[in-house]
Amino acid sequence: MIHPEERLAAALARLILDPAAPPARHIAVGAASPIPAAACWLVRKSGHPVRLSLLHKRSGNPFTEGTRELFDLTGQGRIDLFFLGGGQIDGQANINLVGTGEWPGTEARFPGSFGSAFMYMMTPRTILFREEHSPRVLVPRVDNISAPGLSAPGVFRRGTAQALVTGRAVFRFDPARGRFALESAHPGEDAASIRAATGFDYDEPAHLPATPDPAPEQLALLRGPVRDEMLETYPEFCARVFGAAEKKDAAA
Amino acid sequence: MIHPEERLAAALARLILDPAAPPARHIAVGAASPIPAAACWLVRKSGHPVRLSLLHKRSGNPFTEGTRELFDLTGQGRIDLFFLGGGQIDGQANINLVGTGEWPGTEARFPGSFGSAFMYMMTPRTILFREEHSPRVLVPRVDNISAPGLSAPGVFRRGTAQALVTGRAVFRFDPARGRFALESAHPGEDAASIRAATGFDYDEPAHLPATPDPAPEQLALLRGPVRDEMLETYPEFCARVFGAAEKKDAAA
Amino acid sequence: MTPETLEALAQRVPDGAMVALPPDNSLPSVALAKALIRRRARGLRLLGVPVSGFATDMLIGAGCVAEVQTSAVSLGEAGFAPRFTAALREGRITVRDATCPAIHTMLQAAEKGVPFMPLRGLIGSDILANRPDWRVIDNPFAEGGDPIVLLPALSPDFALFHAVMADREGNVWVGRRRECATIAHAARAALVTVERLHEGNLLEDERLAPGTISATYVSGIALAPRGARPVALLDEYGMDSAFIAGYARAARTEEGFQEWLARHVTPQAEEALA
Amino acid sequence: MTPETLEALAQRVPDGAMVALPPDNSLPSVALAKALIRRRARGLRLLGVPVSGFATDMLIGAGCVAEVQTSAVSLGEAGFAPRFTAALREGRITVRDATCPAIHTMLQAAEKGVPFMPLRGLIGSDILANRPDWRVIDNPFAEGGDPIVLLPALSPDFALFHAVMADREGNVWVGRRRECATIAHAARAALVTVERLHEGNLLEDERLAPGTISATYVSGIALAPRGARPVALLDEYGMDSAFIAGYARAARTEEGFQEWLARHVTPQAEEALA
Repeated sequence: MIHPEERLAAALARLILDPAAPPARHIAVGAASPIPAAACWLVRKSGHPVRLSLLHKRSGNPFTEGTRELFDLTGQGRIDLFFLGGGQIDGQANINLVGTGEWPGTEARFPGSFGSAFMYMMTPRTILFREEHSPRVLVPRVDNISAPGLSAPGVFRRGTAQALVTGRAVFRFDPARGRFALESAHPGEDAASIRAATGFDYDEPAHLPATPDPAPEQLALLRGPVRDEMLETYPEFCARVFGAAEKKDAAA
Repeated sequence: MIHPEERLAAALARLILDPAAPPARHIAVGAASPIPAAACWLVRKSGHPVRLSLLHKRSGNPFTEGTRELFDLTGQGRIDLFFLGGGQIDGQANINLVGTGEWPGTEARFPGSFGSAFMYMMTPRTILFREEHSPRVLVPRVDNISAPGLSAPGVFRRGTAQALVTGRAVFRFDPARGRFALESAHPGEDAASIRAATGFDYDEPAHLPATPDPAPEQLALLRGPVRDEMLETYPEFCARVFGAAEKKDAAA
Repeated sequence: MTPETLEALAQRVPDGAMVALPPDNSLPSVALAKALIRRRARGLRLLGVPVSGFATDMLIGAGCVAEVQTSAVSLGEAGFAPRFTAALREGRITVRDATCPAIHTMLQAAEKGVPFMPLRGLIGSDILANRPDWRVIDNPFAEGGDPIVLLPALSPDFALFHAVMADREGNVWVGRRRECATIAHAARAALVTVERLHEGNLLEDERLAPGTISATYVSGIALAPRGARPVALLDEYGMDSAFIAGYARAARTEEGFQEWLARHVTPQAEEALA
Repeated sequence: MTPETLEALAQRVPDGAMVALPPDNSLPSVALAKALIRRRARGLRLLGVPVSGFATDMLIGAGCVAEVQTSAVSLGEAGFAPRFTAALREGRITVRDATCPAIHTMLQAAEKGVPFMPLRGLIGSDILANRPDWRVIDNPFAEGGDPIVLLPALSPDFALFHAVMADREGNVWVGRRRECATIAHAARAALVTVERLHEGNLLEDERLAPGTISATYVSGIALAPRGARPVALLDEYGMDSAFIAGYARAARTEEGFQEWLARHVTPQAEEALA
């Protein structure tokens, strides 16, 4: 059985390795992001030489200037790819991590914007990732912009969203048109079900491919070496997705 | 016998403890400044609770952000007193550490300005210190300004020179008048000899006091505990001034 | 510097003070936050550096907080911060949203003693639109038409954090978590709880000095073994995820939170922890 | 990251490169400076962070240097830097004078990826008057009439320094001398000589991580035991004052310097040192 999380990790890994995109030599992964972290480890354990900076890894945390160092690295252009989510994501790739209703989230408050207002603009590539795929999350227009999908001419910006991966589908983002295009639907979904679950308008191919299954060797990597790397930071995720192997560190 | 360096250290210590001046809770001492360092240690070993940051102390160097930390502390207003010298010092308390002739010192080049252009303006008190007291050093107008003695109204500045101590005399600086006043002459000097050795104009009291000798207990401190603190950083100075005791660290 | 009691350290923070706290992965002093609750602190203005976690949610729930400036408030894997969310909904706290590098930058400006520092990004975000204290200028080093944000220096009244050790001089060792150094440098005073005391001067040990914050910045120290619990402290102890998950469940309601507080934030509970 | 030979590391620095060097109290790689002399590097633009010492004087004397940007050049207790002084007098080098915190600030701006940073002071100094690349603006956060200097970001092509140890990942340990970290962060590439290799990952040891510079910034490593000699390396070895005084005497004249060079900057002398 393939876990949905495993399929998502494999889909993200494919996007990371997209030869048409700017190179991903150094990828940073933010807090509470087990599936993007699994995707990055999958890329690395598949033999691709990529440097990973995992923000909430307790031992072997890569930074010695505190969390400032991630932002400094990104400011310099040394981080090639980052992942962002959103309580709301709209069709122009704006993300809202603050909340719905009036600022600062008077209807439903989300945790907050984290570093998104900076990272989204300073990273050559961003992959948007949100498991929940519903009209509540994927909206025509976000209530509040934590980080803009596009910037006005003249505003310093290194890149935009490359893609949006959800629990139902993969979209590509075209910054020139400011618009998403559906690329593939996960098993159990079709063009109509994706359309019904998506609050924003997007392009759609005449024939919609299915998001591929992870290859058997990818599954073996995810359930073995990738799991081992992630256990300390994401014990609950590892137990749920990769199965209940014994924990190496009961305290972690 | 009292060494001239011991007298200078005691004169500096008196200025540090001047009750009319802003408090000296934290004093920084720059590179290659053994006499100011001795003065600070003398103040501290006399029982005054002052924090000393000695820039070139190898072990127990107080900074963990590198040398940037001294300037950050000073920027915040946490350093109360600093010492500066000058290849040239003029009657308006401008200092020149760059060189004579055209910029950047085409006649005689000095080492350079170090942090003076910042420290002089950001420290509530500066004591100017230069052993050589001659018309060559104490000039009517410096050839090049490493750091200005006074600043135009509106320019952020925390303080100015408190005094100028040389191998012949002690001067006080009055920032309101932009002018030095002779305060005392070291033994062997008098009003006329100081006037002859000084290239800038200054005020002079009707009766010129002699710079006092260090008290016996000050000499005992200088030659004992002060010397012990300074040996690692200034081995040659300690041997020359305080006598040839055995070095604790032959390599230092 | 003589260590004080935890309660004495908490007494030093007056009502209404601006208090900077590191997040759950960076040495928060949960012990000192609890002592602030026990002393019934009021009107605190918390600053998350750059985000906020367990201690902030607990302080908000206990009614100690008037304002939070932060880039996010979260309990990590245990989900949203329930008392923060409730207080915001009920209008009991003011929230000033920022973004992580902006908080670091404002503190760096204070650390350096300059009135502002620039930061790229941010333009087009509603965070900037809701921060009248942030300014956009045209980059003076470009040919024109290059807008860039300037952020003002921010000096919290207090930096509170938990270090591994302190020496007799008042130097404290935080290891690689250097955001604590930045907060200590930028704040008017740093109050630090520590696991234990260290014999000898931390700054004179070349192996320990790089992770040490100089006593210059430290105004008070208290011993608080396990003082970061339930969050992790470097390689000293791990996060107690079950405890935080239990907190998150209890704090879903005001009543549940008050029961949790009565059980866990008492002098007796503190002794049991140590 | 596999260690290279010292000569291979020196080959990586092309003629004309801007090379940042820490001063004599902060881990200069004298070994690498000598290797640059042996490879007959030309036209280097040296940056003293924030001042310059023995290695800079030696490189200037050997004809490797076109320009020096620094806040001072000095041999400490051994006095003025003789080859620097001679080269300036004879017009063989361009000197761009700065002041210590300005150099730190320009590197910090590069480290942060911002185009400039402000700094107090400087106004009224001829240093500012001779730096057309520095700008004065009116502080946008004041009511007006508060001039403040903006300094542009400065990214050297290379940071060269000597660390205590490197691990197999390419992380290097510099202890408290964090200006080396700032230079490494700001530079396009850091080339580092080390006393020895360290088993295990420096970043995974909580005691060593705070003084470690991540391999992210390190482009090349070479083993060079005693590579800071004659200057000091933390608590590893002290400064050889007699050696520096001997250099200062010899380098008073061009002939004396050339003799000193022929004796001390040869592969044989390097082996004898190790």
